[in-house]
Amino acid sequence: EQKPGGGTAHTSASVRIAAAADLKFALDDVIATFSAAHPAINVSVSYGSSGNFYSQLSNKAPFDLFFSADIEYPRKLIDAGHAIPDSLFDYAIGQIVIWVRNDSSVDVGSLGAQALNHPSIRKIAVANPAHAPYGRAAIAALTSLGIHDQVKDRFVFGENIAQTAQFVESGAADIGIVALSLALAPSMRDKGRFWLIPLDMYPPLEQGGVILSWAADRAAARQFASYVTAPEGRAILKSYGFMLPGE
Amino acid sequence: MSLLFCDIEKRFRGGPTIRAAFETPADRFSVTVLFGPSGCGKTTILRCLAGLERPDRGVIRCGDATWLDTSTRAFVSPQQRGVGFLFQDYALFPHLSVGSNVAYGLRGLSRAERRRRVSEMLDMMQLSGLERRSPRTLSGGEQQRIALARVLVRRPRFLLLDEPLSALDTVVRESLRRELRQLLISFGIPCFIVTHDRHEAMALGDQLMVLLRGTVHQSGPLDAVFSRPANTEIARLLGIESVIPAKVVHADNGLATLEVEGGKTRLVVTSPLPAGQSVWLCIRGEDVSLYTGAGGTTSARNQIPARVISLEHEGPVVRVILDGGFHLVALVTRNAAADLGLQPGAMVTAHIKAPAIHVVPR
Amino acid sequence: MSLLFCDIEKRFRGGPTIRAAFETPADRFSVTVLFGPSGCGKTTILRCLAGLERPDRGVIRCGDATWLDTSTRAFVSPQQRGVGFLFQDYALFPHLSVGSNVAYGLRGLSRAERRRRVSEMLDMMQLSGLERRSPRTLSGGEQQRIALARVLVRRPRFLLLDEPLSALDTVVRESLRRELRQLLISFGIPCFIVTHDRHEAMALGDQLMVLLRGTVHQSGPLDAVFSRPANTEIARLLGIESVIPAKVVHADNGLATLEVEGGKTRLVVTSPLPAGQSVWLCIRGEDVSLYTGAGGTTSARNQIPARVISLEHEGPVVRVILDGGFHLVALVTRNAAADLGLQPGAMVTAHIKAPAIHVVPR
Amino acid sequence: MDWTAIWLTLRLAACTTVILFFLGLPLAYWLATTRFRGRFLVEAAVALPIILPPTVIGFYILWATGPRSPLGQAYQSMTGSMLPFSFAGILLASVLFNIPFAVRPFASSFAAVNRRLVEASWCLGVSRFQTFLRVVLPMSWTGILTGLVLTFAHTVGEFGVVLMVGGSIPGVTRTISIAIYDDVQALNYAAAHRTAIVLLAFAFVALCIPYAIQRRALPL
Amino acid sequence: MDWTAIWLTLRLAACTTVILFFLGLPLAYWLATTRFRGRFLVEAAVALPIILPPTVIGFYILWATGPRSPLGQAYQSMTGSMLPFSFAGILLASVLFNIPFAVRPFASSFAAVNRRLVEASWCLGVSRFQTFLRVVLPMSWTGILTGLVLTFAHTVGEFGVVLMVGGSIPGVTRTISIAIYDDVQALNYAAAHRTAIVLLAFAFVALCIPYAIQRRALPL
Ligand SMILES: Nc1ncnc2c1ncn2[C@@H]1O[C@H](COP(=O)(O)OP(=O)(O)OP(=O)(O)O)[C@@H](O)[C@H]1O
Ligand SMILES: Nc1ncnc2c1ncn2[C@@H]1O[C@H](COP(=O)(O)OP(=O)(O)OP(=O)(O)O)[C@@H](O)[C@H]1O
Ligand SMILES: [Mg+2]
Ligand SMILES: [Mg+2]
Repeated sequence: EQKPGGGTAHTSASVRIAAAADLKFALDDVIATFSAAHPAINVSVSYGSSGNFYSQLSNKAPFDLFFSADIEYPRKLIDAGHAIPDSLFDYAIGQIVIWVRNDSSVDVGSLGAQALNHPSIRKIAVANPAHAPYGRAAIAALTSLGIHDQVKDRFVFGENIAQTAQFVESGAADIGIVALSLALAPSMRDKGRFWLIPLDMYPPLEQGGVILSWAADRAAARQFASYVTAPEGRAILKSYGFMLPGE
Repeated sequence: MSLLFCDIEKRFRGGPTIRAAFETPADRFSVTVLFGPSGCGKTTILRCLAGLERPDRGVIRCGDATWLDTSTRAFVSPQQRGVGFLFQDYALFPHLSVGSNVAYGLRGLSRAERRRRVSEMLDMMQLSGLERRSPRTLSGGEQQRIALARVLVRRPRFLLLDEPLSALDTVVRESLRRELRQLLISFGIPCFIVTHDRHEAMALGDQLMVLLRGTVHQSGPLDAVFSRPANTEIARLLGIESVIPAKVVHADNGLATLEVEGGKTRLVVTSPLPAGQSVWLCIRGEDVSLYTGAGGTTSARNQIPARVISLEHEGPVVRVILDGGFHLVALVTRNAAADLGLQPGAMVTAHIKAPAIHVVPR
Repeated sequence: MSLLFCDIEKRFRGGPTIRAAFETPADRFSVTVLFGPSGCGKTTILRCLAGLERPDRGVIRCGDATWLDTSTRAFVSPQQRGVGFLFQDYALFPHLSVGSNVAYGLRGLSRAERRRRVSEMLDMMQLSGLERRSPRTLSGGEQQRIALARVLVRRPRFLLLDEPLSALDTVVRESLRRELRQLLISFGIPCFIVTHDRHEAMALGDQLMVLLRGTVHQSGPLDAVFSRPANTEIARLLGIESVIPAKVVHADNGLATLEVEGGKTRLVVTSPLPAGQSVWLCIRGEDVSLYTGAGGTTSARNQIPARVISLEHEGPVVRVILDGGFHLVALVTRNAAADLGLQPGAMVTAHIKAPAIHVVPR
Repeated sequence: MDWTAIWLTLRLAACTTVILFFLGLPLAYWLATTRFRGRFLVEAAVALPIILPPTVIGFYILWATGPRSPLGQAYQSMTGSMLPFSFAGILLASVLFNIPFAVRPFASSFAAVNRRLVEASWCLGVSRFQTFLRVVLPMSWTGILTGLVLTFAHTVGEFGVVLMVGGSIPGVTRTISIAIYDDVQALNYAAAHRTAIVLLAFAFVALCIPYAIQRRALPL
Repeated sequence: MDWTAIWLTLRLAACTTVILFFLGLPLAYWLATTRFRGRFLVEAAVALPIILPPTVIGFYILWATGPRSPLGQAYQSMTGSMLPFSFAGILLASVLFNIPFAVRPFASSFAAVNRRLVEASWCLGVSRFQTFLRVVLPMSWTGILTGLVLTFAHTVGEFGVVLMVGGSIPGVTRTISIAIYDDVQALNYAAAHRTAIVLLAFAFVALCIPYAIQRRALPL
């Protein structure tokens, strides 16, 4: 096994995490409680796009644990031999909502999906379905709701779910389909209203993680991964708007 | 009579202050030469007249029009002044043909009329046939004439020439000097010419303005300034070769007898100065005639026996350095030097006519 | 005797081809003047000698050392040639003081020794006291001497001077001309000087090389070249004023009698040419003496009655244009002109000594 | 090859270049000729887009042109449409972002024109504007060409700003650089490589033009 | 304020600037003096990073230095560590990406040095290298300063390449621009604004320095 990594000193109790951007608030909270419980283990985290992390991990980026927004990426990493095959775990299921700003005249709460068809709507922000799992989910939901073809000309695509949220939040787009976890985030919570798209409208957004094959301290990594999937972690994730696998 | 009146002051930060006050006729031919050493402000004055530089203080009036008045903030742009400016490097437009260069400033005329005027002007300047050439491919003398044609075709009220010959090599320069004066006469408009070459000044000018360190030190008709420089500095600048300290020992009705300092030599000059006055004597090399053997009768009042110290060949003339109790320089032609058998150590008699000695009180 | 041998050819794309072949002593004082009109290749030859330009073909040898041989691809860098080059604009380093400029090329010496040499050199050039000044603040003449000091302090084997005086204004130029020659003599090393001013060539040189369109057309001792130009073009370049077409009508033991074309005037010259030969006659203005009234006995064989057409003042001399059946130019001093009462229309006799007329077959 | 994206990118680059030709020339001429002592402030402002991260610029442009900003509202009341997520929006962003790449070569080639020629023209009675057209422009065409090529090529390669303002709408705001990015994100590396190679070749050839024409290195 | 990111960024910018000072000077001098006919190809290559999207460059640098590339393997066998995701890695990327911002101002100021002065120095027996140090360098310091300031400031503002190669590891590769980006991604706009304002002010002040010193308009 090669020993990759840059200038960071490897202590026996250190876990470096690459995490999907939508986990930002939830995972910060999980780490805080984890660190309080395990002061010997030093956890650091970088957030970013899962696609970027995939390219970087294919080049042995120095992370021990990868929390992807889409379980497909960890699977591919295992296939390519970059991750420990039996370490794959799913930790949450993302949910999507239709979100409008507070100053919007669209009553999204009562209109539901039909809000997208409201005459005042000119631009609908959606994550890019070509590579963002939330985008794919949004398209699938609109298709099964039967309004995809009526609204698709008004789509604008965010590079990821965070940029999609930024499009609506800034008012540049009138309405958007974003992750529930972002709609509940501190900076979005008070600025807008949303309608939760029923889970059966789109295939589940399985978010999975994996331990990388070059992880220096697999025990610590496993310890953190199991903390996230254990009841403490699940409770926190749930409070940030994630469904949990098996619920 | 229409006049060009100019009284300006231009300051450069960290540089000298340049002042000029003069008046010249604005409606008939005359060539005023601005003469002075490098950096004395000649170009700056020309640029102020053209409107390319704004004086810090002053007035320029041309006939009835006020071109500049800093007190009323009046300023007429270069475009409106109708002045022709010939730059030192000619400033021909390299991307245009000779014909287009000459036609460049002709606007508001029909095409045919414009073409007629251009070819007329090129004929006049003996430049026909060059219309389609690029200025880059032409000799310095041709370029100069094209630049002049480009300016003259607009029939300017004034012509300003900044060292018109200095970009040429000496051979061409000397032959064009004569041509240029003829050309200017044929156009008959008032001209200002900048030069630091006194031969050029003599060859081209009628009026002379001598500039030193940003100030006009002397001006007047060319002959007057050359034969009566206001002080030794101007005298030296204008090419007076010998500047000799002396004292008036006897004054008599416009004729003064002087004693050269440190020597026993006495000279007679035409000067009204009183006895006891200390002066500089300015004697030009070309005003000193040399004789060998017994001197016959001559009109020259001063006949000074002298020894030849050295000879310096300078083109057609020989500069003879003499010791006659003081340092004296004579200019003679080469064959005169040969005829006289001049050699270092030879004895000669230097003849200097009294009116040829210029006296500057000190 | 150590020689500098040079036989080179340099082609510029789209420009002329420059050729030079000559040989000069490399171990004692002599000044070779490269003379020619602008663009004839003077600077290029100097740069080839210094190693700044690589000829396309040729050989340069200095004593035993081969500096360049294109056939063996030998090339000695400018650094190794030990040649001093004085650039036209002096190329002083603006970011260094005068002292540092002069010391710039002195390497491998102790500090004290370096300082000693620099101050010795500055003394010699009368530049002491300027050590700490910036070159920008100095006059052109001072800059020239600093550049010369910077070169001479390294005791070069050769000195190459590219128009050493042309960056100066005329007043300074004329006075420095004399000084420069004295300075070069005092250093006693062989020099090449480029100039296009024939007065400068005369004042500075021993040997003259005349260049035209990239080729050395004539070379030899200064006097010889000036008094015997190889063809009319060189004659005109060197300042011969009258070039007259004529035909030999009678030849007699080195003396030839010629008839000027289109006129009845006959002239006697020293020339071995046979009767019937067409020639150009070259007569320099300074070799024509003018007399009024009855001519006494004189050594001049040619006495031509002529009418004054015009007078042109050129500094200390007057250029007199004469019609004597052909166009003739005489140069006389100003007071000679006054004494003779020269006026357009006046009749004079022009005396020309036979050996002073140069004959070029055509 | 994503021909829609290529066509859109070329259109965007062409429009940006044309606009910066007309906006950049006067600004550059002012910079090259003014004696205003605060000129260096304007020069620094012009150069800012070289330094700031494109995403930061894009982020602020999005805010400044959104429907809640005065500019966005003014545009909307005039045209009835919105700036962000439209071709006009990315064009605006692209023009702002490319200012230095046009203006700096323009200005330095103007500054290299012999001032004597300009003054000669004035003295021949030709107005300042006509002098600019008849003397300055023809004499600085290589510099102008450099500026235009840099602008065009840089727009083709631009990514961050357009990503922030554009919303990746195929045929409207999804340029070639964004297409590459999307392909990389979708792990579609083969397509990304293909497009990137084309982009690289294009950029290289485009850059060769001004450098090959200009004999001396740029102003150098 | 994220002081770790600021400190890292300053360190990265300083190292990049120092390296490009030593690498850029000879390259620029070669460009300014060579008579090589294919010089324009090198010039175009030097200018490429201006044009290519940073993420594309970053993507290729990542692959070229990754553990599966020969370069990456060589580096790893020599140093025992990996280039990507390390300070050395983003430094390499940043140096490559900044080449034009250093080399172009350097080269244009070298070319502006009067060749006569260089030749005068040669004729005084001073070697080419010594001439460069004693004449060319001191006479082109404003151009060199411009290049260094541009490089430093541009590194501070750089985003795409470092993100791709560095992976946003706090204290190692998370520079200030990436911090802004992360803040924006986290919808933490207030923090992003604060940092962006500081960055803007810094960039503006930095750019003012060379422009204020250099009187004439600058070449790019
Ligand atoms: N734009 C300027 N800024 C600062 N100083 C200037 C400027 N133009 C001219 N000067 C200074 O003003 C003085 C006069 O300059 P000017 O060009 O008028 O001299 P000149 O008599 O024409 O000299 P030359 O014979 O060398 O052409 C010089 O000392 C020069 O350095
Ligand atoms: N680097 C060059 N490239 C092309 N042509 C050149 C180059 N250097 C000189 N020439 C050409 O070679 C010819 C001779 O140039 P050179 O500088 O030697 O002339 P010169 O006799 O010194 O003239 P001047 O008296 O004007 O200095 C000129 O026609 C010039 O245009
Ligand atoms: Mg001047
Ligand atoms: Mg020359």
